[in-house]
Amino acid sequence: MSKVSNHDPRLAVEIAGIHFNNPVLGASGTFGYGLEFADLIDLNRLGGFATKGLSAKPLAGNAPPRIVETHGGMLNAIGLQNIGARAFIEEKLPRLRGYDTRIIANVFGYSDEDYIEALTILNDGEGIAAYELNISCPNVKEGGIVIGNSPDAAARLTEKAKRASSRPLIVKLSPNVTDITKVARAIVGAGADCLSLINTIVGMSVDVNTRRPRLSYGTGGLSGPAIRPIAVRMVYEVARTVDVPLIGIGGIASTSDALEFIIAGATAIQIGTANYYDPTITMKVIDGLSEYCENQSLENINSLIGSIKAE
Amino acid sequence: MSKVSNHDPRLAVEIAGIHFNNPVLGASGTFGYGLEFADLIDLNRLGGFATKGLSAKPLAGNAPPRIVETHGGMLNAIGLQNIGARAFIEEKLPRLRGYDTRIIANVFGYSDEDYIEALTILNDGEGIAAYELNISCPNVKEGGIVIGNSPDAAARLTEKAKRASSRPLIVKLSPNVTDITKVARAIVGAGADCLSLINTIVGMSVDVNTRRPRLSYGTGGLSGPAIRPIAVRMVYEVARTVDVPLIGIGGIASTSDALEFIIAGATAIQIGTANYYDPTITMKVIDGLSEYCENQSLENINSLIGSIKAE
Amino acid sequence: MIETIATAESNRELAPGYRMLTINLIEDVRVNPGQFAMLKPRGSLEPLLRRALAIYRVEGPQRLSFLYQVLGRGTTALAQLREKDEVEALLPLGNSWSIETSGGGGAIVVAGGIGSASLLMLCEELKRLRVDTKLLFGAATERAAAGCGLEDFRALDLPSIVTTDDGSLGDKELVTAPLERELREHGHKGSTIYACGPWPMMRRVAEIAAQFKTRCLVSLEAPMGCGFGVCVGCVVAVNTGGPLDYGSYKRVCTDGSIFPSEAIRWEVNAMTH
Amino acid sequence: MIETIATAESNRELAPGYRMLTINLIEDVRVNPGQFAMLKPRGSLEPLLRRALAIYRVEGPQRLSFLYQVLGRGTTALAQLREKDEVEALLPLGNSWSIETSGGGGAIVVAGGIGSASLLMLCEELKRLRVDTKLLFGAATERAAAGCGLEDFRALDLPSIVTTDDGSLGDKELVTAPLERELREHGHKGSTIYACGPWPMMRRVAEIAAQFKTRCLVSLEAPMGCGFGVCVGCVVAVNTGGPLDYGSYKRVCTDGSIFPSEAIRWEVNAMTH
Ligand SMILES: Cc1cc2nc3c(=O)[nH]c(=O)nc-3n(C[C@H](O)[C@H](O)[C@H](O)COP(=O)(O)OP(=O)(O)OC[C@H]3O[C@@H](n4cnc5c(N)ncnc54)[C@H](O)[C@@H]3O)c2cc1C
Ligand SMILES: Cc1cc2nc3c(=O)[nH]c(=O)nc-3n(C[C@H](O)[C@H](O)[C@H](O)COP(=O)(O)OP(=O)(O)OC[C@H]3O[C@@H](n4cnc5c(N)ncnc54)[C@H](O)[C@@H]3O)c2cc1C
Ligand SMILES: Cc1cc2nc3c(=O)[nH]c(=O)nc-3n(C[C@H](O)[C@H](O)[C@H](O)COP(=O)(O)O)c2cc1C
Ligand SMILES: Cc1cc2nc3c(=O)[nH]c(=O)nc-3n(C[C@H](O)[C@H](O)[C@H](O)COP(=O)(O)O)c2cc1C
Ligand code: FES
Ligand code: FES
Repeated sequence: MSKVSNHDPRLAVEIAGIHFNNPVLGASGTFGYGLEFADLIDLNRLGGFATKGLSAKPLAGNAPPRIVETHGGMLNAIGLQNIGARAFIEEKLPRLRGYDTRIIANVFGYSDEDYIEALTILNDGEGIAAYELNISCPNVKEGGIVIGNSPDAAARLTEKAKRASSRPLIVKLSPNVTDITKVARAIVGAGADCLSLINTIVGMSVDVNTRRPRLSYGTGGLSGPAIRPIAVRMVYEVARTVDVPLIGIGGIASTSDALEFIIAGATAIQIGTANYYDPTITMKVIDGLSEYCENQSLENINSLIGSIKAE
Repeated sequence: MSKVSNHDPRLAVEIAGIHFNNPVLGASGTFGYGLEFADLIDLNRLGGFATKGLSAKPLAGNAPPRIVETHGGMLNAIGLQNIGARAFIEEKLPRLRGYDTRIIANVFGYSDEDYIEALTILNDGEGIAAYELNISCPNVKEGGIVIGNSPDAAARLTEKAKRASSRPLIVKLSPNVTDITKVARAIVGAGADCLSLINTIVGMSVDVNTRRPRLSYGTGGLSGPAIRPIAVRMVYEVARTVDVPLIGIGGIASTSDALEFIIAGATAIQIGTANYYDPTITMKVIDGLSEYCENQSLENINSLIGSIKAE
Repeated sequence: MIETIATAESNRELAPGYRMLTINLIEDVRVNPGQFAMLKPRGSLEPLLRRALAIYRVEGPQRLSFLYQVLGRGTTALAQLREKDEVEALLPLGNSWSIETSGGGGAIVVAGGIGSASLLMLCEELKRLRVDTKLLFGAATERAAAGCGLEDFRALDLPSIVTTDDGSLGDKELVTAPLERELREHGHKGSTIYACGPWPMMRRVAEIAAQFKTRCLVSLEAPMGCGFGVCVGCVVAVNTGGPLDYGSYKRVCTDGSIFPSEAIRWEVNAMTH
Repeated sequence: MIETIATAESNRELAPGYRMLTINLIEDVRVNPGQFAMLKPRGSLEPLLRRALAIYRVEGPQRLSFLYQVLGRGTTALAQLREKDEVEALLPLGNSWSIETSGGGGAIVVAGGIGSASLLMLCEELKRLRVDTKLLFGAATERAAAGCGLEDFRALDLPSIVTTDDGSLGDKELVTAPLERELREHGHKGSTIYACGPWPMMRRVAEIAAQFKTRCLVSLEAPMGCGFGVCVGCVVAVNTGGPLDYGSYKRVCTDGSIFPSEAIRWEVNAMTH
């Protein structure tokens, strides 16, 4: 739990006034409440992480089976099982504060009011660096439409959330849209300090023997290396559209994957699914970024952000 | 070139009055003009195939590099290089007519007029079973918007194309949309006889050494097993929305993959990228479907179509 | 729990479709009976996810073996491993069989198919503790029984009954049949049932245990994303307010894989097969 | 062209990062110098696409060898192949070196790095036809030269010049330097240059050939989707109305891989590296 850790100063980045020791973060839903990794990696070396989606009240989640592996990725329909915002503050935060890493509380609700309620609870929590609004989870039946797929609904929620929150606000974009730049513009116009993207892509897998979907929920969210090219493209598009910093997410499983997102326009990146099959991947990518800076004689990784050469 | 081939009668399907010996087709852009496979497989055993996208005039396509492999798939930005509708009729069709397989002419244009012009030329071609309108190619700069991403534009083109064409009209859907059922409904409302889905998903890959996109065009279309869960989900959604037959496409590389689409609601399937790395895959899937019918004591594959058990 | 790169020492076929993998570690581990590991060949990208395998046997402080059935993508990838190949491993994981000796009751161990892999170390421990133990060992065929390690169990010399689905070895019946007979005919008061096998078998074991009011522990399977508790993908439905005051869903990887049978809502199937 | 499952006979390392794979086929094939195959380990799913490898040598009617450098995903997968492993193969593909003997001119063969793999059979053929041949063989280092099959070329006993980037063997210069000297100093009237190597090398070879008005054939590389002409992914930009009346883009796999150097629009790079 010691906070003494040698950080490569070339890797430090800033988002909405928050200092990150490096741009490598754990993605929501794949990093638990952070503590699960305490025995596996040096949490003090990690740039930060987003918690499992927290709701105002605890949620039980969907019935199993909840995950199925696909080619180069996996589908999940966890249904946002979580301990609730209050329990997070009381049970997890005190221990997390011992680490020198930025804690992003990922927030979820079925309605605008749910989000505000969760944020209000979390405002009491000491040691949270920022909020990440999950407006794009495809695995919950209630609510009807997915807020993140509609520029208007997303902007409306962002505005309310920004008012309710005492901390910088990251909004996480849904990839399940015709034009992600439209939603991005609306959300930034409504006051978001940062956008993270992408969440999972809606998919389905069928058991051809039983003729049933392999997930009890029917459809699920596709994540992992399979979706990386789609995520890189979306980061590239959004980076050319809005002025706030971006956090790139989607299939990152190596240093070179992380660099693709940074070059395409992301200030930081989140690693999701890869944590499952390689629990120390975040450390490897941090080391890899230092090496890249060395080899390319970069004084600072910030000069890479959005440095893509494309018309 | 003999037409004598033993077809498993259980596999025969019909789409818009066209009889297919089996539901296994080669996908446009991955099956050339069909003849490239004459030495590799028995074309008489193939259900059919869609030609490389044909335009009224020949097209040169994009500069290289045009393809890049990703995890579980590939990106392409061919730019619809093709010999043109006229040359297809004159140079390819006469030889293709010798085979007992259904030829679907895939049609492409930069404007409604281009499409109509290509269709008008192709109406002269003897031996074409149907047209497949590619309204969703993401790799061409001209034209601005992608017609397939807008229900209105897609319906307008479908209506005109239906009037101009002397043959059943399949319209190929773009997956790069928020709600594929909206576009599907609009297109069916405008007179399409069948929908095929999905085309490729827009993606990007960056060379982290040169900081340039790996494709000269910048972005490209993602295909292959990586996208299969997304494609299955879309077929499932569209099958519950419209009444015309569907052709399922996206990452099919085995019998079980093909079955997922059929169970989700597709009457036939097209195999794309898998032809590149396994040129005899269509034959394997046809054999596999017969075996499945045998094992499951199915008298007819038609009873499988849309038989998914899901609420 | 350590995350490490192990080295395959051997990976031999015990019977068609069944293999034993032995790996060497670079540090000591302490393993309790019933714990498992998440494994995959180093650097292999298809499939991506590791697979859970019960630790079959501790061959030494840095040497473990696993018994597995080659079923799908993950186990096929593991089956390719040859001597000296590297293996990504996270281990040991999960809780372990808790042996109840205070009541003086004995143990009935029910192994169904490859579920046996989780039970050899338990049997060794029961023997060491001199617990009165009866082994019920069920498999599809004689060959499958060999693949499920029957010889290793026999070497322990415990009273046992073998069943096969096709009658090629032992009695032609399901392994739950002798379990029911045992409880009906011999009472086994104060005994504990330890079971691992396919879901339908364990469901039936749980029913029988309830009927005869016998303590019963089951080791469950679920498709696993991570194996260490973060994905929440491996859950089973449990009775709220039931044993150990469970909530609606529990993670097989960290809350289990071993549960009291009455905690489980058996009608909600964790696995589709 | 046959689509087949071949069997690996051996796959040995010639030098760090360079390997020779020998496969056995179940039917006879006829191969011309400069043709290639599309290969991958059977059933391997990552990467998906096969890789193009020049047919290095015909060891018998059903036995071929390939020389390759382990660079990325595809060649790493091929490097895992062991004796008796199966290989998915489509072969032989592409056109072949057309040897011009009528003019009486000689041949200058320019091999750059692993480009040598496409040239050994050509050299054998040139020798068989008694064409006056000069071999210019360039590699990064002495070890790389060994990995690129230098010994096999030396066994043909052709007049040759070796260059390395670091001077560890032969002259420390690019292989295009001796090419220029040859043409400047010895004229080589009526000769043909046959070149295979990295794009920048071939571009320079093409310039030199143009400068000295010498016939020049190059074997090109491009990322390949299929290898048999259907994906149209492997194109190079060519001069319209140029030699053979090419259009704007030609497929390396079926229109090539061998092209007259003046057909190519060298400023449009087919490969990013
Ligand atoms: C805690 C725990 C311990 C385990 N210990 C062992 C062990 O010691 N030895 C062992 O062999 N396995 C063990 N398993 C199961 C193992 O982890 C895999 O789930 C199983 O081997 C199938 O994986 P696969 O990669 O072969 O199949 P996948 O590629 O994941 O699936 C392929 C096909 O096999 C089917 N399938 C998957 N699992 C099963 C199954 N269990 N029965 C029937 N069909 C199935 C799937 O439906 C699918 O159609 C354990 C699982 C858990 C959770
Ligand atoms: C007709 C033809 C014949 C060929 N014959 C041979 C042969 O006989 N022997 C042989 O070794 N190769 C040969 N190649 C090249 C081979 O097909 C592969 O393209 C090459 O080995 C790289 O594939 P990979 O899977 O290792 O790398 P990939 O995984 O495809 O790429 C991984 C990394 O390597 C880089 N890379 C890819 N290709 C090269 C390259 N050529 N030089 C430098 N970096 C590269 C990529 O940019 C990427 O960063 C031939 C290619 C063609 C088209
Ligand atoms: C099992 C699982 C659970 C997830 N739960 C959440 C969540 O609670 N909140 C959220 O914003 N994103 C959630 N995600 C999405 C990830 O944070 C990430 O956006 C997505 O998986 C893409 O990244 P990856 O390909 O690296 O996994 C979840 C993803 C997975 C695989
Ligand atoms: C190289 C390439 C070229 C393609 N060209 C066309 C085309 O001309 N017209 C079209 O409608 N679809 C085209 N497609 C899309 C395929 O027909 C198919 O819809 C898509 O690749 C998804 O299927 P798959 O995953 O099986 O490849 C092309 C795909 C690839 C990979
Ligand atoms: S496998 Fe991930 S929580 Fe159990
Ligand atoms: S590699 Fe597909 S056309 Fe050449």
